[in-house]
Amino acid sequence: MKIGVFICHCGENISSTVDCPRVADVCRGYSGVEYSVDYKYMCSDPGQNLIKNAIHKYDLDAIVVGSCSPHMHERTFRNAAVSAGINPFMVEIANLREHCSWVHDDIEASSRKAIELMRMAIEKVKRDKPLTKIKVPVTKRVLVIGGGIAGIQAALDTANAGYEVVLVEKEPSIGGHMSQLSETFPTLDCSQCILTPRMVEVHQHPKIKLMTYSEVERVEGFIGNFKVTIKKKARHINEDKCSGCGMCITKCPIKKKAYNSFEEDLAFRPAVYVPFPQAIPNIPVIDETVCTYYKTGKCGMCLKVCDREAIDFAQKDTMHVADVGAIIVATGFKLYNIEKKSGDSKYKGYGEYGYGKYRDVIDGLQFERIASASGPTSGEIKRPSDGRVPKKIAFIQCVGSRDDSKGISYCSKICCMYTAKQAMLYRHKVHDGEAYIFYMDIRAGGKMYEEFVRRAIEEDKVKYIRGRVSRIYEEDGKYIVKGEDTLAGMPVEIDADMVVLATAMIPQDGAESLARTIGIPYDKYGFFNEAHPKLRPVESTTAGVFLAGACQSPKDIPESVSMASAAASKAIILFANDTLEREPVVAKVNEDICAGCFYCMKVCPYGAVEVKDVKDMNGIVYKEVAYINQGVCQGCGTCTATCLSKSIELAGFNNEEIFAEIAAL
Amino acid sequence: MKYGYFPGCSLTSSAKEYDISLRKVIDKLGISFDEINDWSCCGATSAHVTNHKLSTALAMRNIMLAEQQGLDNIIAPCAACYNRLIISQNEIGKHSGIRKETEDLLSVKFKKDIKVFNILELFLKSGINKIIENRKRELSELKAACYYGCLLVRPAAITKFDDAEEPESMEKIIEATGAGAVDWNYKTECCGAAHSIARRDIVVDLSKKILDDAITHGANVMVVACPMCHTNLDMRQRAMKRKYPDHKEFPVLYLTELIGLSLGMDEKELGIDLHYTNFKYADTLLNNSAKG
Amino acid sequence: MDKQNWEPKIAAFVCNWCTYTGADLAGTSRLKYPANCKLIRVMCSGSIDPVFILKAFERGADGVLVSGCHPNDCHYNAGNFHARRRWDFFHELMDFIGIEKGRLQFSWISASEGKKFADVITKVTEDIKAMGPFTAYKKMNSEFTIDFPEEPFEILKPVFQENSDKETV
Amino acid sequence: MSLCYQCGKCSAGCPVRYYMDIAPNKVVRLIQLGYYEEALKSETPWLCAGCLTCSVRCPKEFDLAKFMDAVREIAIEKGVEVKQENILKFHKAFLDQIKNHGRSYEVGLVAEYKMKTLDLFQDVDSAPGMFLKGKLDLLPHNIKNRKEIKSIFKKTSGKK
Repeated sequence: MKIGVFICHCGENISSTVDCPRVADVCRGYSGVEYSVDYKYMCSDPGQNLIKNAIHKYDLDAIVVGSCSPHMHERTFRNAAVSAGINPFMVEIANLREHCSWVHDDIEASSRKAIELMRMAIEKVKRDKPLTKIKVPVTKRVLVIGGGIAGIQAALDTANAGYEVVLVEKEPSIGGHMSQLSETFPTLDCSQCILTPRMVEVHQHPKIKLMTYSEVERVEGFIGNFKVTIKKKARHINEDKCSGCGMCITKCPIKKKAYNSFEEDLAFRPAVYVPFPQAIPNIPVIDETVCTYYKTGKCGMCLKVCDREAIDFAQKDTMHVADVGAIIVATGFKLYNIEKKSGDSKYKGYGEYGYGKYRDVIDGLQFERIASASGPTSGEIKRPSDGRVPKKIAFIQCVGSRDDSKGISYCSKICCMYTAKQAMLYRHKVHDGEAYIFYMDIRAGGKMYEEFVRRAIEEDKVKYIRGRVSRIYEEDGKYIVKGEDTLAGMPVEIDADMVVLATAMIPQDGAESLARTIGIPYDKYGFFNEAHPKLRPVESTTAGVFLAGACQSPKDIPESVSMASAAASKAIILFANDTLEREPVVAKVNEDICAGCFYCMKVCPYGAVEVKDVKDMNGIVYKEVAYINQGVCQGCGTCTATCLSKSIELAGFNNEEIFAEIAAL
Repeated sequence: MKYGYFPGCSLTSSAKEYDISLRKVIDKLGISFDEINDWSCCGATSAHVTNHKLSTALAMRNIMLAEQQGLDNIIAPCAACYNRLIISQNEIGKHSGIRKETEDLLSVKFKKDIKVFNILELFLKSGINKIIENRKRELSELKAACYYGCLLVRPAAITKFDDAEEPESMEKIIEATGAGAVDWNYKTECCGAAHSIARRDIVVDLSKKILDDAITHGANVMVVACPMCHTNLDMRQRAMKRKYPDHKEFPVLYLTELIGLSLGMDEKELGIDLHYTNFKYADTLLNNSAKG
Repeated sequence: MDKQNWEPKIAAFVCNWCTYTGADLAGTSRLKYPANCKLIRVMCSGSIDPVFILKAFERGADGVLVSGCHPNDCHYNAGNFHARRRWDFFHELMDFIGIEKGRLQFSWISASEGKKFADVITKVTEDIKAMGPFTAYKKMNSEFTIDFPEEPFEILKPVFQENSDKETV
Repeated sequence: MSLCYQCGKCSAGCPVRYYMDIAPNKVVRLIQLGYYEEALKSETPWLCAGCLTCSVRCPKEFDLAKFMDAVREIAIEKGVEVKQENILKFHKAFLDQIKNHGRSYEVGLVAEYKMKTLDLFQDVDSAPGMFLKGKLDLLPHNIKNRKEIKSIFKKTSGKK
């Protein structure tokens, strides 16, 4: 092997403390080094030409450049090598600037260290092997999980770019939490009014395949090549036949057995129902758990009244497989509730607020329903317990959020704003009503947000009290809210008619199991982790899986929508190529010596390790070995260190290469 | 099952009836006690508010005695003693420095992990069924407000037996006696406890609030498991009456007295006559002939 | 060997994403630290095999530093957790192997902690200096050891002859 | 100390809050900011009944009740004038009983407390009642090993 050594002075950055000519001289003496030279600016065009010419002239197989950090110019020198006909992975960089000349003063010591660093790189390059980038094909179809505003936005953006979308929603209708809101801050737009057109667009879009009442069961494959299994739960209504006339719903005799979860349990729904009038698709679902037919085999009222014969009691869950190239996860959030939790829950309830036993102590979403014109009270603010109009409401912020003792340390971000909005709506609707807000800090960062909060205080006379509430008692149909005004240093007791708790946003049910299904990491709360908190906020660490909305952390609507569009464009960028190129730094198993212990499978953060059968000449399986899917492997090398038989090697960083570096220390 | 017994100072004096009724009741239920020999005061509030080391040492002295006596567990019927013992135990368990300091003070090494139980745990563990079996008297007229006070269930992380805000264990025991329990607000609110003498005004106000809430929620008797709570809620009703003239006397019983009644014992036997307030249902109850 | 002028040789195994970049930052910040430590870059601290460390001692290192991303900051999600578990275990075995525990040190250094990197290197170098040269393990593998002449540099020979290249794994 | 983010939940739930001069959370704040003297002089720590309501409800799991114990202990050590002196006198009287007898001796306690505070007429309505009901022993119950108790007192005082 013929190696070329190139020492860069980097102007004087390196040469001021490293004797570059001496380093080049010493390297020239090492075995395998065919050519060694130092130059003022190796990264400049003349410098690169120097390298290219040397490669040609001395017929070099590999080069070592002593220069700045590989994070700076590794790519530059690799490109130079490629244009001179050398494999880019036959290039090693010794970091003589950041790790040597800049950090040591003594010329002798840094020159010696530079020589040693060069020696290590030379020994490594001798063992380097040419590698080629990995190419994988791309299926240009995206799976969007979750049909809230983030999922809707992501689906529409991708579909409008001309790619097919499969949109999976676990509820009978898309719309998510946004469809439950009354009005949105800071503009007080009617939430339904701005959302419904988007929902209809999704429904009618030729590129979007909408699967409601469905859940993702299994995800296999890797970026560009996912195979997804989706379970479509039985609606017991034939979707092709149903016209959405709603006759079955009107005639269903079961009226008060099941709570309406869209109305946050403030109302009942029949056994056959659509969650809300604007539901997309407008096809009902029969709830087996309450329907009389499933209990006694009788009734069948819906069957009789349906003139399209769409009722199908025998319908079963079905499985569907979709091939997609990218996945956008937009599963959203749910609200923490204050009820007493079972032993294994991550969170604790609020005994001091009654563990949910007080009927007029409600959460923010319940208030949204009460304030919503389409809600159970038709938009009139009334108490759930007796229907009276509350004359005094206490709003309490940070319930659950920022409360380590309950298990949630983070700020839920949107509560300050929606509480201000709710207090404002209440003051607009009940003119003689008093609104008190107990808060710790007001976090109103956002366009027109701070102004909005000030408006609540200045124009709508909402009274803000800085302090957490310690206890809520019921007394004569009123709720005694015990707080402290920490600004005045005075205890405060409010006898409220209703209390609204701004409870924390937590990940949607099943977020963690979905994350395991897809193979993406999540934090201790169950929020999905982004690949980089600053620079890759919408990508998960698993290639080809993107995140949108509150499933990643608490977010308001504009943020969710921006994130959704960003995730969609990430998918579209991916689809701009027919094949994908990946760095070849991946792990590979030597099947001859693999013992099949599969420890690697346990430690692999990406699920890249599979079981592979090894067959003999007769096609009979005689052992199982680990197989690393090169499309999935990200090249961390954890498996290589874990492997007991030392049969896994990470390309570009294999044991032989590292040992050589060590030996040359 | 045999239990070690740490009565605490109050049960030998101001809360004699608690001791009397407890001994009677457990005797009837076939539980036996082994009193810690030469036990001393747990240090109570006065020690821990002024001298942390002293308070731990005083409490641990009794645990040390129990260990020397070969006991595995201790029943501390007084909520304050229970709290001091369990917190001190937790302290020395958590901080090796305090452990060493206390061990040096008492010239002893703590080896055994002696479990300290409060009175509720005692009945929950080995009483409920026996109470039901031995029930002699109909108590369904009673609507009890179970008052836990502050120290019985706190801190929940250390006591580890009931919820600190909405406890339910005393209600379970009350239901076993056949009496009813009301849901009310001040189950775990503080009565002022240690300020009973030095700041009686505070205690009177706080205790009044507690009694009023019980009355508003339809209770006709209050049940407590702490001698200090009892002193404040029972004895201080006179002072209460002076400060709030419209205050009506409200009976406050020890949990053990109520159990005793259900087991057919009479008022005197249980020491109910030692209270400052009259238990007005006593007559009707006592005349109410035994049920089985 | 002249004890007075003896300078320890230290190998540092660092991950590409956090510590290596942190070391770059120390450089761009012009922080100064002793020149005894040489970095061996791997992709993730999770891929650092204990054998690497043993090899380093065998090949003349007087001390070894292992450093990766902080817990939860791993570029690969969990590699550093595996690393940590492995090191805890390996550290326990050090005495048994016959290497003083202090010769192997761990730290988490993020890409933004240039100062910490410089501090850690300085401290590790001082610690190892105080412990003196490490010779015990080297002797056992004398047939593999190639002594490089310390001075003068001009007569430095190539590291290996090509034919003695093959490592036994 | 730095755990406290001054939400005020402790003060909000404190049963004796209305009797205090400054809110419990403010005592923490004063100490956070280094105003030790102001904190030690406050009545608040002395009025704290040690009911632990604040500690169990604290969202940051800061044990305020224990913190108040510590503030009191430091106040005694530094000889800061205690505004709620009756409360301190009561505690001292109580501890004296234990020191001498090993257990609380209520007659002695009340007598000593009254001597200390010269508040002779409080409780006259209840004490005779207690005596009549046989609840007050006129003679103290002395435990056997009083020596040990005395030595505990001796060793724990003074030092530090």
